[in-house]
Amino acid sequence: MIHAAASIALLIVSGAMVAVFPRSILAFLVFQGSLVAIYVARIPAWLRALLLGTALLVMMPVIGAWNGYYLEVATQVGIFVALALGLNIVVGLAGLLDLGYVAFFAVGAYTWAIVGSPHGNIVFGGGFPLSPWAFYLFLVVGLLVAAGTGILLGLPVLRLRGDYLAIVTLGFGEVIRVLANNLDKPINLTNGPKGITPIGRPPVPPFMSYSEGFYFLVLLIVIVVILVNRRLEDSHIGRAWEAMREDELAAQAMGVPLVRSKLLAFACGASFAGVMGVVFSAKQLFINPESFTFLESIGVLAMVILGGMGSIPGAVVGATVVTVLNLQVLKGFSLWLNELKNADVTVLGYNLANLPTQLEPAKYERMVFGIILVVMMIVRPQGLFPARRRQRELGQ
Amino acid sequence: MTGLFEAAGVSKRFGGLTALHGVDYRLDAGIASIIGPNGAGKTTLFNIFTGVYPADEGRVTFRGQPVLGLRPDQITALGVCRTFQNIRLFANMTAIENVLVGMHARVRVGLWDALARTSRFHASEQGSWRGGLDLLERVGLRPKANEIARNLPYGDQRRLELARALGSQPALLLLDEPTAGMTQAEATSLMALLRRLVADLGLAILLIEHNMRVVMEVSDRVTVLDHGEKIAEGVPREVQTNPRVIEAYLGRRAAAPGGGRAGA
Amino acid sequence: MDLELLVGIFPQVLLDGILLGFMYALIALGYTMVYGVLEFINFAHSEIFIVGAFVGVEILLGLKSAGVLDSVPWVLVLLLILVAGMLASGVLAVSVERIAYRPLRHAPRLIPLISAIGVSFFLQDAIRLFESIWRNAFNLVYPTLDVLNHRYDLTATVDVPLKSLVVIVAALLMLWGLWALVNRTKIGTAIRAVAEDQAAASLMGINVNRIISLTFLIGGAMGGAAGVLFGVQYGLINPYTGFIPGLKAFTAAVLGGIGNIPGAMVGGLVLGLLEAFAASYLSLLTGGAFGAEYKDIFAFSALILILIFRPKGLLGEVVRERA
Amino acid sequence: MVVLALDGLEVYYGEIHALKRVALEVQSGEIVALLGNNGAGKTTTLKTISGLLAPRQGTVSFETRPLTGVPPHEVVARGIAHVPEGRRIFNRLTVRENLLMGAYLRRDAGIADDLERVFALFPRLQERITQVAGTLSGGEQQMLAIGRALMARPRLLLLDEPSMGLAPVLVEQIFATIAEVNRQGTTILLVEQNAAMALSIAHRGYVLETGTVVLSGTAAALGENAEVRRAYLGE
Repeated sequence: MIHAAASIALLIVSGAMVAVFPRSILAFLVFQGSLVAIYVARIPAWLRALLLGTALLVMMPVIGAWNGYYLEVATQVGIFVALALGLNIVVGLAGLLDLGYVAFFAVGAYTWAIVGSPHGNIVFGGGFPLSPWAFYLFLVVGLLVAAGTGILLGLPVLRLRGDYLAIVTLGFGEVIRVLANNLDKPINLTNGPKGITPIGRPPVPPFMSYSEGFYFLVLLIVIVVILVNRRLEDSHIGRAWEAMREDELAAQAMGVPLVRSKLLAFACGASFAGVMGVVFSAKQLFINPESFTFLESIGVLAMVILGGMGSIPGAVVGATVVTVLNLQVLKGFSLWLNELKNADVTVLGYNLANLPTQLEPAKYERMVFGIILVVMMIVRPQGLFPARRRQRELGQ
Repeated sequence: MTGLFEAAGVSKRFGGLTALHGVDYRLDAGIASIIGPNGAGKTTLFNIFTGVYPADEGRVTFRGQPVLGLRPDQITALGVCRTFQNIRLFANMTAIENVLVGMHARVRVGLWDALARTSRFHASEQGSWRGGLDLLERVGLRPKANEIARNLPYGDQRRLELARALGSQPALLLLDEPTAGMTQAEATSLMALLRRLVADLGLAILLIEHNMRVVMEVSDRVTVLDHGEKIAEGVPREVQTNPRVIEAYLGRRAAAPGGGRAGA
Repeated sequence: MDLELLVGIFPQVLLDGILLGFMYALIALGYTMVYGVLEFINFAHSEIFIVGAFVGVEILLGLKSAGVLDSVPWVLVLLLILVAGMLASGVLAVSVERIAYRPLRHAPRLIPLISAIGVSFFLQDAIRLFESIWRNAFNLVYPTLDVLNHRYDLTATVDVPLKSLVVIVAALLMLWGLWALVNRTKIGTAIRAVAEDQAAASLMGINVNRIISLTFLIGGAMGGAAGVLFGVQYGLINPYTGFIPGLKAFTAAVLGGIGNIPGAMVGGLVLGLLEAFAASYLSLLTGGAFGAEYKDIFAFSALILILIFRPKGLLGEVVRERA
Repeated sequence: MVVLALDGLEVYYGEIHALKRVALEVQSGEIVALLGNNGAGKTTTLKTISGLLAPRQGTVSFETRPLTGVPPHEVVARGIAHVPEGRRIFNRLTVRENLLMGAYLRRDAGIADDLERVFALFPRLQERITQVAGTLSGGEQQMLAIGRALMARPRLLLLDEPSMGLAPVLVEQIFATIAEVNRQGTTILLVEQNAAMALSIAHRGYVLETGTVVLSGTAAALGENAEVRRAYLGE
């Protein structure tokens, strides 16, 4: 009862905070935090669904109308949640360490970028960009292309043992990036480092802005992805993955076809990334190889690890925390530091204006990731929300 | 007529080491044992029978169908399942989940059923859970269905591994040192369970075992391997008195009537 | 296609490939030593390697600004930066193991690997932060030692600079020394014993933690030496430079058979040659359609192919696995 | 004289309570057998003595000095050698290298003599001195494991399941050698599944059940105990 009241109060207060201070990053962080708090609070399932539904379906768009940047953040969080959930299948459930996951995201993104922009004319002749409506079809195409890429890569490499697989997938991620960077000749498929723009946006319902449209689209995809994750996890397929993760030889001896099960995990993970790639390219209007570096792969991995490997709520929270950290905390800290510099503030006799621009916190994303990864591994390797064993009993 | 399980001329080398040299084997029904010192090639033979290693030479058939070249999961699907010398449970899964994984080869629903939660899927899951709990009941672990395998006592782990292997509904069960680490009393009760399984389910069982008392009591037939070669085969009494077996393996004392156990 | 040109550049490309190969081999030793003992990919080795390069460049820049760089004999300078680089990288490697890996010794395999990735990222930005404060720049250029750039003519068209010879000789010496240490000494036998079974080794009276620290020290020092030589050879470094050579060197170690010292050399040479030839010939052979940038793709494709056909690498032993 | 004394040992594996108030003593020159089924705590007891496991409570003392919390490599230096379960020889090292690792801490000149002593006990090892240990047969590996431990010139030898996986014919040989090693002056604490064999060479024994000592006495008395006969000797 106390929890229920506290949850409702928390949501109202944090919502009000954002309403009163629409430019305060802190207020928005509190709002985001309250969603996590509601998720873990000991309240009835219907109340949780109601509160989260209200927050995500009603409050968030309203907040977005006040400050578009927050809607942007929420959409980015959604994209990374879907990516983290995809990688969670591969790493968390099936135990295959994929260090090149962002490659599938890139494949999806380029799939739509090429046909959804005038660049398609260079590749295929005339007729491009395709009608914006084709975007919705290409969500499926992106899924299939990414899944196919996953299977193509998986077929030769999934026989390798764990840490070799990690390095090979890392190499594959680099290969995809190198290809994206260099496939402007002999045929100009990717336009090289210059990237592709403008990429077509999908039509949205007339009463919505583009950013609202993307927000709801991403939310919808995230819900589907969570559903798929849960249904796979709680089935013979999920059990086979877990068994493989525990002991490959024993799993195989019990009748689990290793390569096929691994391929399935790989393809599932890849397909989520592919779909989100399509969304990402349409949302950004512009993509180039810089969006698909090793750092991004590790970023998504950090989300899964931080949340707890194999745990769906973990992946959601991990993705939220890391994205918010990158988009808001580090950037916010940089902005704040800049304001101090411009105001000629001195700390311990040191004039901050003398601080080299190279020391902007936003440039030290890797350091923050690095510390998070190491500290998490040592202090809490199971993550913030570790996967709980399902206790289940079936009547005779 | 072809037997249930037949091997002919099976050879295996590891680098320069010959682990198996032209071994023939045949099993039709009941409980058979393979004995021999460590390094004689017993576990290697199991690994070849279950597809873990490829053989260098020879052929192996199950119900007349060639087995060599198949993957372990395919062989399990045919109806041959095994346990391991050093228990290999899925340590962080519950007892019932371990058994459910054992039933994987018998699940007839696919990805789509799982995603769409079709009625076929629900029926299949229910059937699996019921069957899994029955198997746990059979080995006496029903009350521990939801315990994490890693936390079970040693003897329970051995029995859980047996239940997991039974999950694939095998016609032939290969057990690698099932009584290792058990006291004589525990071993005797496990053998009674195996006898019941043969009677109830019509299974054939092939054991690798070091406990001579168990072997001699429970086996219909005993095969002795030494240095990768079969040196004797027959009913327990014949093998026990075979001079070559006494020389290479049993020793005078163990071969004497009511002789002691060998090893663990 | 110009056949004469293709043949003409062959010796030079071969030389470049060998040079690159030895560079990879030296870095690969760090991966191979640690993997051999702990079965663990020390992902941060690429940064441990580049720290050696930074220590080298800092000393050279320091000597230069003190105006003594040209008055000290080049052999001494080279020895100084090599030793300093080895020391720094070795100590760094030992500290990294102590802080970020040792607490995870008994965790599942993925856990320390992820920690290592974290260390790698942390070190990249830590170097950047340090150099940004210290020099207000993190892209540094090795001051040239003129003697090292002296070129010896091998034939009319092929010449070799002294610095390349230094790299090759140093690499061969270190590879031999390490091989002898591991295979011919008591401490080396202890390293191999720990590699095989830590608990059993401790029952022999071997201090396992000390042996593991020693392994990181040696591997790190080799990496530091490689870093210094890398700087001397190629000149330009930044905190992120180490990543790709590190990755390639790991690839080389796996190609040769990880855990195996001659394997690191063979793998390094194979990869170095493959890359050198891909870089020079690919563009020529395809009429410019595919450029030298594709050499990385060759490296990783080679890795995948070799692992498929020889999962233990070229010189890797096939260890009998007990089921 | 008591050389080894355990008192009130409490050992946990994670949450599993493996040893409960275990107390036992080994006198100089004895062979003491530890009997019990798997999971009873026999191996755990040996691992706690040699420092591979740390007790949560209780003490271990060796030759009147406390041994609790001493790491394994220092336990060896104190004069205790442990032949672990499953032999754990170094498969990729040669027989000679294995034996020399046994003498890792020694700096004295007697190493060559001790090699000869091991070869006198196990002539087979001398024949295979340059062979890689992984290629030895099971029996030879057990000989190597015991020989390797003797190279430390221990005053107390801990033996864990020396008969495991060996042919009955070899088990007799190995046990004869163990008795011989004891006659030459090494005190032995022996863990063994094969209770009949163990009691045949031991002076005294302890029976462990689920982490607790439930019985102790001379080998002869234990061999006649009805409970021991039923559970461990299979009668």
